[in-house]
Amino acid sequence: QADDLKVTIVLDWTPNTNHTGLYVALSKGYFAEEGLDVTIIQPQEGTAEQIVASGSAQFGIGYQESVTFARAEGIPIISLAAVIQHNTSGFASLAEKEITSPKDFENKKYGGWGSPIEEATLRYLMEQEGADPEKLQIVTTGDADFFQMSSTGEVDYAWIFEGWTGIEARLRGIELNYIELGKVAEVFDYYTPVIITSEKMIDENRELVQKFMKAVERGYKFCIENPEEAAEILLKNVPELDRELVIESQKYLAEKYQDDAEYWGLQKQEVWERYMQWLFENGFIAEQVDVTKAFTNEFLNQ
Amino acid sequence: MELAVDIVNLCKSFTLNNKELKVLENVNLQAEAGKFISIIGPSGCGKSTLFRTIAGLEKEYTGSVIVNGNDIRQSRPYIAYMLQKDLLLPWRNVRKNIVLPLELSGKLKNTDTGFLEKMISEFGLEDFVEAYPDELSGGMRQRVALLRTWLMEGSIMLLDEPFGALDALTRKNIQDWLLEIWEKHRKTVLFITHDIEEAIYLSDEVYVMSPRPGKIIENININFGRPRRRDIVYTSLFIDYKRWLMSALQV
Amino acid sequence: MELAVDIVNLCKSFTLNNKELKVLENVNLQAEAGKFISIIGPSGCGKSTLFRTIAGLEKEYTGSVIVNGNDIRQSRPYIAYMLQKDLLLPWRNVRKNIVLPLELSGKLKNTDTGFLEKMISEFGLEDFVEAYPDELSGGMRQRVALLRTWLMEGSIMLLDEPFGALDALTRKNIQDWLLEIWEKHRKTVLFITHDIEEAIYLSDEVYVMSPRPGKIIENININFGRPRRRDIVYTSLFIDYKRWLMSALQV
Amino acid sequence: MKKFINTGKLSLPISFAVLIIAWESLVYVLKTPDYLIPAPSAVLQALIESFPVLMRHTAVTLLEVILGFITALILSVVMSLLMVRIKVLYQILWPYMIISQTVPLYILAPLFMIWFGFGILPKVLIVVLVCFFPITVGFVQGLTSTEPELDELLQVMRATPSQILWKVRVPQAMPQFFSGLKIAAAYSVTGAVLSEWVGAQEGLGIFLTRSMKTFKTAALFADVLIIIVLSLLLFYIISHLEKKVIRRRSLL
Amino acid sequence: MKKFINTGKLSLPISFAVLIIAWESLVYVLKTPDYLIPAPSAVLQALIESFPVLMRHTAVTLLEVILGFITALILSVVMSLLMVRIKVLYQILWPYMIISQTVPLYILAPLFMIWFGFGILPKVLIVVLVCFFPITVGFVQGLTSTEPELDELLQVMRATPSQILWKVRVPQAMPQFFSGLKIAAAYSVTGAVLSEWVGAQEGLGIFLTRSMKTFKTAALFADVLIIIVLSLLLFYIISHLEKKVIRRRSLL
Ligand SMILES: Nc1ncnc2c1ncn2[C@@H]1O[C@H](COP(=O)(O)OP(=O)(O)OP(=O)(O)O)[C@@H](O)[C@H]1O
Ligand SMILES: Nc1ncnc2c1ncn2[C@@H]1O[C@H](COP(=O)(O)OP(=O)(O)OP(=O)(O)O)[C@@H](O)[C@H]1O
Ligand SMILES: [Mg+2]
Ligand SMILES: [Mg+2]
Repeated sequence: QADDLKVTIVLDWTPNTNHTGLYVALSKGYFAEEGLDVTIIQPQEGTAEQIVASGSAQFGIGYQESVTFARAEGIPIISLAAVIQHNTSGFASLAEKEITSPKDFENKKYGGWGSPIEEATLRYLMEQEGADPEKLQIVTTGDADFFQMSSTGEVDYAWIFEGWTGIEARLRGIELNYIELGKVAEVFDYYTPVIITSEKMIDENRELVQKFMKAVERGYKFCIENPEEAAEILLKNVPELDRELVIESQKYLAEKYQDDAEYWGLQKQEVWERYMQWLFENGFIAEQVDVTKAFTNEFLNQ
Repeated sequence: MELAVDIVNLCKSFTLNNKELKVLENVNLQAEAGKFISIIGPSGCGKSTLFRTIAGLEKEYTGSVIVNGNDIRQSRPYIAYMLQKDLLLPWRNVRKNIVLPLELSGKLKNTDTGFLEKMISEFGLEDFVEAYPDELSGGMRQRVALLRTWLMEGSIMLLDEPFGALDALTRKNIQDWLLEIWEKHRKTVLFITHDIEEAIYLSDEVYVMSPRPGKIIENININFGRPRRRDIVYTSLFIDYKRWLMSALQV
Repeated sequence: MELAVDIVNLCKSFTLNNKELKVLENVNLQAEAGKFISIIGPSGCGKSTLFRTIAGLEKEYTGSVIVNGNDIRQSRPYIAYMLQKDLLLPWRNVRKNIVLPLELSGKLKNTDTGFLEKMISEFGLEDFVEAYPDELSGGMRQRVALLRTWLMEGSIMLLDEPFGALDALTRKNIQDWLLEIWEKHRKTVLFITHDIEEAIYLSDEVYVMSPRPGKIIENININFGRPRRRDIVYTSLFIDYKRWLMSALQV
Repeated sequence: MKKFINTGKLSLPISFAVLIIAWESLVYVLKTPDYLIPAPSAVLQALIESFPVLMRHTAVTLLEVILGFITALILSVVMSLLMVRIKVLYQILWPYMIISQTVPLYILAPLFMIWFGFGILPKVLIVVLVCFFPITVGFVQGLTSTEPELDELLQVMRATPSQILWKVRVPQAMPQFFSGLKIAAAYSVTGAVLSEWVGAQEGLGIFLTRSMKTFKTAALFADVLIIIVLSLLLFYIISHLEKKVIRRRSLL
Repeated sequence: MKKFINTGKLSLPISFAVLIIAWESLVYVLKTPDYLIPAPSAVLQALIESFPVLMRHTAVTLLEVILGFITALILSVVMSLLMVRIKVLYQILWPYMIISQTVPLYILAPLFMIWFGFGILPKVLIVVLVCFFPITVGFVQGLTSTEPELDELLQVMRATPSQILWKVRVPQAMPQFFSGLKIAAAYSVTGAVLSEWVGAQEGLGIFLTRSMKTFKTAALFADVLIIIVLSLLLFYIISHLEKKVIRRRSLL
């Protein structure tokens, strides 16, 4: 135990069911078996990429989008695995608003965190459905939560994760209409979240990455097979979370982690390429990114 | 005759290091309206405390203090009080310090302050109206404080060593000024001084206080006519008064 | 003889409202070591400014000020200076205010402060060693400041109206105390007062200053022996001195 | 007089009780959903339920606060004294001290993590960063806005500049020093909570984000309640100290 | 004397230049990647490139700062005066004022948005919230820690309590009032930047998050640079005003 290698992984957000595999690997001793002493850190949102790139933490949780941005800025990070095979985020609205397709976005108020990507995404979706993107209305709501936002009546729909906010709505008995992003436009079926590390780690510590990913993979496989027990493990590690939400979310995600992929974590080049192109065409990145360097499946399916 | 200040059995103590310090003990003082009364007594005997009590600054005492017929416990008296420290407001220049009482009573605008210029130059402050207190000498500060006191409302003046920092000449001039305006307006003046001759020269009555706890141990009438002339100081009556007071003070 | 203070052609002005205010003009003063010298002059003539300059608090002047053979521009003189304001530290009690000079020179521990208790009770402050300045009367504050000055280092004492707030009796006692210790230690004393008799009684020499801008207009030697007795005030020589000085001051 | 003081002391509990009752009733009457504003009773329940967990987090945050506050105090006092003594130091350092306050913490958070790791150090440093500025501003202002008279008196006594500083300026600066301390006290706990952004495993800040992101509004309020109580405690400790240190009739 | 002042005034530019050069060289020598710490030259370049965009954002933030600061100033002054006059008000309000500072802003920000909409109002309110506390603490402390002598003098003159307040207490409170103002000035811009979290379309805070999310570190530093400059500007305006208002030999 004493000479276990110290490893730190920084999360992207509050610990949630996206991270259960990590906690399972920790609690079940999978990391220990690999000789790793892992600490899970919850940092400020949106800082994981920088921290991993700097080497302060060896691993982190990111998104395909942020990895692409990072690489466009020359930040040498690499995605090691897609935690969830398909994008489970989408646009939710209270049922009474009757927003069932991007067509209905016309003259409805979208509440977002103010990123230009949101606007481009929404316009793309509306155009694709033949709606008038000029009738898009956006209010910036920052970090406010979906339920509070909707209750003000100032916002009609917002971008949420089905496996979290969607589940919470179900638990509260709030009826939602939900438009799954990946389903309405293939280009948006990107990987979110992903596990990241730095190029330097792969170059200099390949073995460590291998060991780490092996344990992580076991963790997620366990989640897939035993969602309820996995949920308990997460709750034991993070007791602050809402019990019901975690259990229900875990059940929901059990099928989503691997989904239709050959094995858990697999990332396809076309998915990376597609979204990178879209970002490029919409002017979010100045140059095209070599996506083959942005991800690797090398450490999966061990 | 009407009493401007009527003090009966006034007792006053402070708490000092959790012990009681008796400062005034059964002080009785009756000041007729329009009189000029001096109070002399050893340092620390309670003279300033007496004035502070009359002015309503000390609330905890026994006995009664009646000013112009009203108990000061009931209503704060109208009194022009010059405290022992000059207490000029450091952020105000001389003129603004002087007119403060008018400003407070809202009469600054209605009062013709032309006469002020005259008084300021009588007090030798004509070059200093725009100066700030920290640019004045000790005696000049005292003169400013006296002028300010003169502008306070009230038919009673309490002056706590108003000339302590003045040289002989200035002092004489201001004594004469004081007598002159006093004779014109006939306010009641209570006057603390350490200068026995000054007390005799100015007053109708002199009270002598004992060392702490302060009691009135002597009270003499000064029988010189008004307006007074400087040369009374050479009369044998004056010298008798002086001897008498000095012996009362055990000098 | 050795000069303790040697002032030659001292001129000093202030800027007041952007105008030059001449305060000292060609002041010459030679104080022999061990002498007791009084300075009298009208209020505002520059006496305190003169002391401040000697003590090194005013830097901008012309002429020269030599203290114990050293130009004060070169080295800050060792001087025991009692300023006109008492300037007690309000957060320190009486004892701590008094011993401040010892504390600063690091001698508090080595000095036997037993004698202090005696002096404190001679000054009538025995019940107030633990009291804070705001619990003292005006005269008591002055006595505390004088005691503190006595503990300052230096063979020269500058006393700026040290007895201004004291009654006749206390004043006499403290004058006598001052003469006694002065005769024992033979420090050079420069003494500002408004009391002409006090100046004559205490001094070897009296300087008279003119109104602002202050010049030395008179300088007389007082030819009474030492130790002095109170009754010299009744001598005709004393009265002559007094007349002389009063006429110099135009009183 | 006595009576007045009593009603004075009571006015806070009374106003507080009124507030709580009004809040509870409003939530009942308006049927405000829990996730918008939980009723005080719900908060209390959450507090009781999560008490052991909350206490664990509180211990962590409190440690950060105490270490940070004390470090800031020492640092501020030393820096203030140095800056007042050495003018050039003041001229050089002052702008950087202001700058240190103007850089948003969420920019600093990742940098701190990279520089100082994930231990308690970066958190304590953030508390220091938050607290030292008000203390220093207050103290420096206090040390430099005194009347020159007492300075002069000590000069006459041939006091060294540092004696003048210690014997005259410092005592006179106490009211302003304490107003800086009070501001710092009010900020310190929030500072520690924020600091947990720089990557933490435990602490009230972690509990806070977690409750927020799992929509447990009542638990979130319970957490905020603890933050408030800690802050008030610190604030009143400082106020109490102030009364001990400054011998002066209080005007309030 | 003259010479000393000159080197004093120069010490800051010199230290600043040294810092910048050292930073630039270090980045060169250590080959620190841009995304960790960009070189000053890179920041300058980003500043120039994004200048028009940055200026648009700056205008928005500046408006929030100015409105918020002025509102806070007025509010603080009024509240302080009221609390000093009416003791019960002090006893009731003071704890809530402290509480208002201890609730983390990122809890309040979303609530503010829900309560006050998405316009400039919630942002200005956050700036107010950040600024009013230091001003009030300083002012109240200043108003209540004066020597009673001058109060008594005015009592003798039969001044009303509010005259005593205005003619004696307020002038005496100026040094402490200004130390509060300075602290508030240092915080105000950061406060506005934070406030833009509650959902804004424009502002330095928005630019900041966008640069951060897209890892444009040089642009992010350029943004921070503007924040610093604005804060310093405000701080020095206050310091300058202070010198005008307080007639006193400065000891620094
Ligand atoms: N606030 C206070 N607390 C405690 N003791 C006090 C207070 N104010 C005054 N005293 C004490 O009361 C006594 C009388 O003081 P007071 O100022 O009335 O003397 P005084 O006669 O005016 O003396 P002086 O001629 O020296 O001015 C003194 O012993 C003083 O120490
Ligand atoms: N800092 C200053 N700025 C401007 N003028 C000043 C300053 N200090 C003193 N003065 C002026 O210098 C003159 C002399 O003042 P000083 O205090 O020396 O008088 P003094 O002889 O001690 O008078 P007193 O007997 O009244 O104490 C006064 O007119 C005063 O206004
Ligand atoms: Mg007195
Ligand atoms: Mg003088």
